[in-house]
Amino acid sequence: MLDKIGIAKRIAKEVKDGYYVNLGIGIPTLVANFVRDDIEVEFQSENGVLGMGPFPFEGEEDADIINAGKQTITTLPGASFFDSALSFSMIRGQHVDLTILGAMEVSENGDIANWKIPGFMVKGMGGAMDLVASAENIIVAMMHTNKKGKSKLLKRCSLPLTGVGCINKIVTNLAVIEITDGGFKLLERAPGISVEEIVSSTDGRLIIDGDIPEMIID
Amino acid sequence: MLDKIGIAKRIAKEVKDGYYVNLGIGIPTLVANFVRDDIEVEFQSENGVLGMGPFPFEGEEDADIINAGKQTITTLPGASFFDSALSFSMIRGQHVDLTILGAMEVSENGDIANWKIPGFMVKGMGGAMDLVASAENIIVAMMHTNKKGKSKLLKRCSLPLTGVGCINKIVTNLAVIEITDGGFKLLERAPGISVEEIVSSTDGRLIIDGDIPEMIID
Amino acid sequence: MINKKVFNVKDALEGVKSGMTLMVGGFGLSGIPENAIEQLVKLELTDLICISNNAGVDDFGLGLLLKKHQIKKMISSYVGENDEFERQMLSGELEVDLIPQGTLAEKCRSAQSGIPAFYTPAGFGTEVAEGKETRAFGNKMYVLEHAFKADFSFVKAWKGDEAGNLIFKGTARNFNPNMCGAAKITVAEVEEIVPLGELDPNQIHIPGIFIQRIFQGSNYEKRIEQRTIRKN
Amino acid sequence: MINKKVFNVKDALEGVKSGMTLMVGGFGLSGIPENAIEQLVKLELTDLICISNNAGVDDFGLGLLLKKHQIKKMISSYVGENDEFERQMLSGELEVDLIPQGTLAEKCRSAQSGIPAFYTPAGFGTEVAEGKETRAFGNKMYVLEHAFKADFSFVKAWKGDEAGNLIFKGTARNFNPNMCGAAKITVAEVEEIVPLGELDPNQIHIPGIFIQRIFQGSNYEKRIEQRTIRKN
Repeated sequence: MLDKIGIAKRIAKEVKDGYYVNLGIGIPTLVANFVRDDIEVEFQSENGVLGMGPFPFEGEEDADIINAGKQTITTLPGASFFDSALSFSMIRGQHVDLTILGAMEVSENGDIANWKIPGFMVKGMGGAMDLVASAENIIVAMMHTNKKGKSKLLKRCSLPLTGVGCINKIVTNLAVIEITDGGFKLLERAPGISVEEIVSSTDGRLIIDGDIPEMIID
Repeated sequence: MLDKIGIAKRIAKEVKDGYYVNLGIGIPTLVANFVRDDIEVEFQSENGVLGMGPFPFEGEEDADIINAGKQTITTLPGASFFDSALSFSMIRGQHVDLTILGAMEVSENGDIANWKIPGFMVKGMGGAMDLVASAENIIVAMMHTNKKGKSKLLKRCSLPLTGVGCINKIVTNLAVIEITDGGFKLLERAPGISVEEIVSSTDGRLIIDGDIPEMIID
Repeated sequence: MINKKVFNVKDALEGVKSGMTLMVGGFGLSGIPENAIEQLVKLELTDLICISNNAGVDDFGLGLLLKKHQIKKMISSYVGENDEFERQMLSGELEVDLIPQGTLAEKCRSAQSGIPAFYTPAGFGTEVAEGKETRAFGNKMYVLEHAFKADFSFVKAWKGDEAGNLIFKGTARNFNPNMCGAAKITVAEVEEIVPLGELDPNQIHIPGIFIQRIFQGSNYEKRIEQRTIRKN
Repeated sequence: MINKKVFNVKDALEGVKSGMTLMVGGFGLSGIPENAIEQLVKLELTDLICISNNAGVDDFGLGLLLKKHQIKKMISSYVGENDEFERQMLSGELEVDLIPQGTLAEKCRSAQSGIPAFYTPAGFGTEVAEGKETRAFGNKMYVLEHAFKADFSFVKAWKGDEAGNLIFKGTARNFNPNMCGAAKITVAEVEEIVPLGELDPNQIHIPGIFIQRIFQGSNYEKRIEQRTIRKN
């Protein structure tokens, strides 16, 4: 079974040379740490920066240079700042190659719910609805089941949706899954996890085609 | 009767302190020369400059600094350059206070035709349709009659329209006219021009209310 | 040059009244118009409708107005980080209209640009699109969204001049440029008003035509919400 | 940093084919992609559809393509200043679609921004609105306009870096930034490619994400269309 770091490491392998990538808050943010350093990738943050670098050293924090998680950041050579409208021109205009974000539920047809639990305080969708409605390549990073042990991979989402039919791939602590016309297609098992365990943790239709390899994570 | 310079001088009196002004090609361009120098005005050109100054001195022309008439220009302190989308944000968003442009015909309900004569080469509308559809304060600068002596102030325009119900005021070689709900309202006569001469040169409904003063031009 | 300079925040906020709709720049606490917000608190205006991506924290930013119950309705994309906000929202004292961040930015930009409405894919098939027109272009579905209408925009820039020209710094830019000219009156506060002609005309982010009033702010706290650092 | 640099105009135009729809930056002859246009002539491509505010003059700019009958259709706001253009248009050899300048700019910007359609007041009640949807918002009428779809955008900037970041100079900026990312592939030519990191991140007009290829152009003529001067 993977921990959050493991999920981030596995997703990092999906990041290809030349990609502009938008990372959501949580596990997705960790992905940046594990991208191969022999490829060129630029990270976009929807509050208005392209070419984000690592966190600043102490004393070098600048209140005017933050990411969408409101964290202080640095920029790399070739970075740029821009306004919110242009930032979402990048996102809606499909100039961002890969979007990685967390989810509370994903359905077998690629719907995602990640912004609202009725009856609880709703913080808002931020840029998530723009991202999922626009991006052509979206990977969800999440635990396979919720804290009560219930599957987060469902036939239909029960929570209010963030976007419809938009998710391409899911990486959980148990598996790598692709969304296909027929439903969730199991691509890889987490180290030490059996197909049966994945089946029993998945509520939506799971397609198991031939031998399912174990993930390779460095 | 006014010449083109006279029309420009009269229109210059309509330019008020604090106005952002867009000037069309032809007579409107001349208006800039006659604006009182004790008021502050900024000229916008739709190709992407605010704060235009006079033409450059010989040897100081810059191919990268032109106005919408493709003429080399200079800029004044406080000027700015911007892209075409933002330029028309200024225009469509009604941030420009006064638009002055030429016309081939104006109708008594404020329609304007100034871009196309069927059967002749059509050069295009440039920014004129955006300007007239958006501006709240538009003054037309033109001769009262065309080269054949026919009135350009009509009940209905005969040429393809540039915009509908948008013109506020017309300054011609003969008169200053306001567009009202009832039609053309005669405000001023050009020096030496009688009301009768204006009546005989105007085809649309002309409202003559009381004594019509002669224009005062410095 | 048309002079937009006013000499203090009091003059800058002349005419702001209870019940008005206000745009307020900033993302989180970055690039917020600190001086204008402080003055809104002082003026004790109430029933405000605020269009702002976030709602500040309990003791800073728009949280200062929330604490005094001055805001009737927030129009935002993300409103976490604020206990008093949560309390007022759950008790029904505060109306909240949550809209996608890109749609929020584009509704500002449309108001600035004289575009009454546009189509966006964001929110299609979700409760955000409920009651809104939807439509296919090509084989994708979109939602019709309308430009905002607001009385005042309060924005914060880094530098500006008397003509109202603005430049922003880093990600403190965010929604600020898109809110300029998007309300009837735009008030810009800047860290420094520089002499006319000092800003390169080629490098101005927002030309002065979008700004009605500009003033040099003071005592900027520029609080950092999530101070994250790496080890040496 | 994702490197967008190509080393010559030939590589920059790889994949451009006859019959394609091309966006071409510039206003009049100012800010036109001179090198790309010259290469399009050399490639002898035909049946091109060109989206460009103007059509050049007889012996410069897009006029060079017109002379060789390479353009099937022009989508522009103003096409005077070109005798060959006039001849081809009147003879029916050349299709011309005239649209208001602000609408042209916004159709580019919409393509760049993933906005499939928007409403504008420009052209309402005129033949430009014929066959288009119109609609009232408030008490004003608007026309529905769609984003452009294009295969290549050719833009000209002043300076750029290998990451594709661009800055423009003066009014040579015009349509160029709005066309970046508005086609499947955007090719930027610049007067100077500067070392990475030399451009201030705060002062970049167009971030490299909108650009697929950048090259340093050569032999810029930058012809002045109307040389107007004042007397000393």
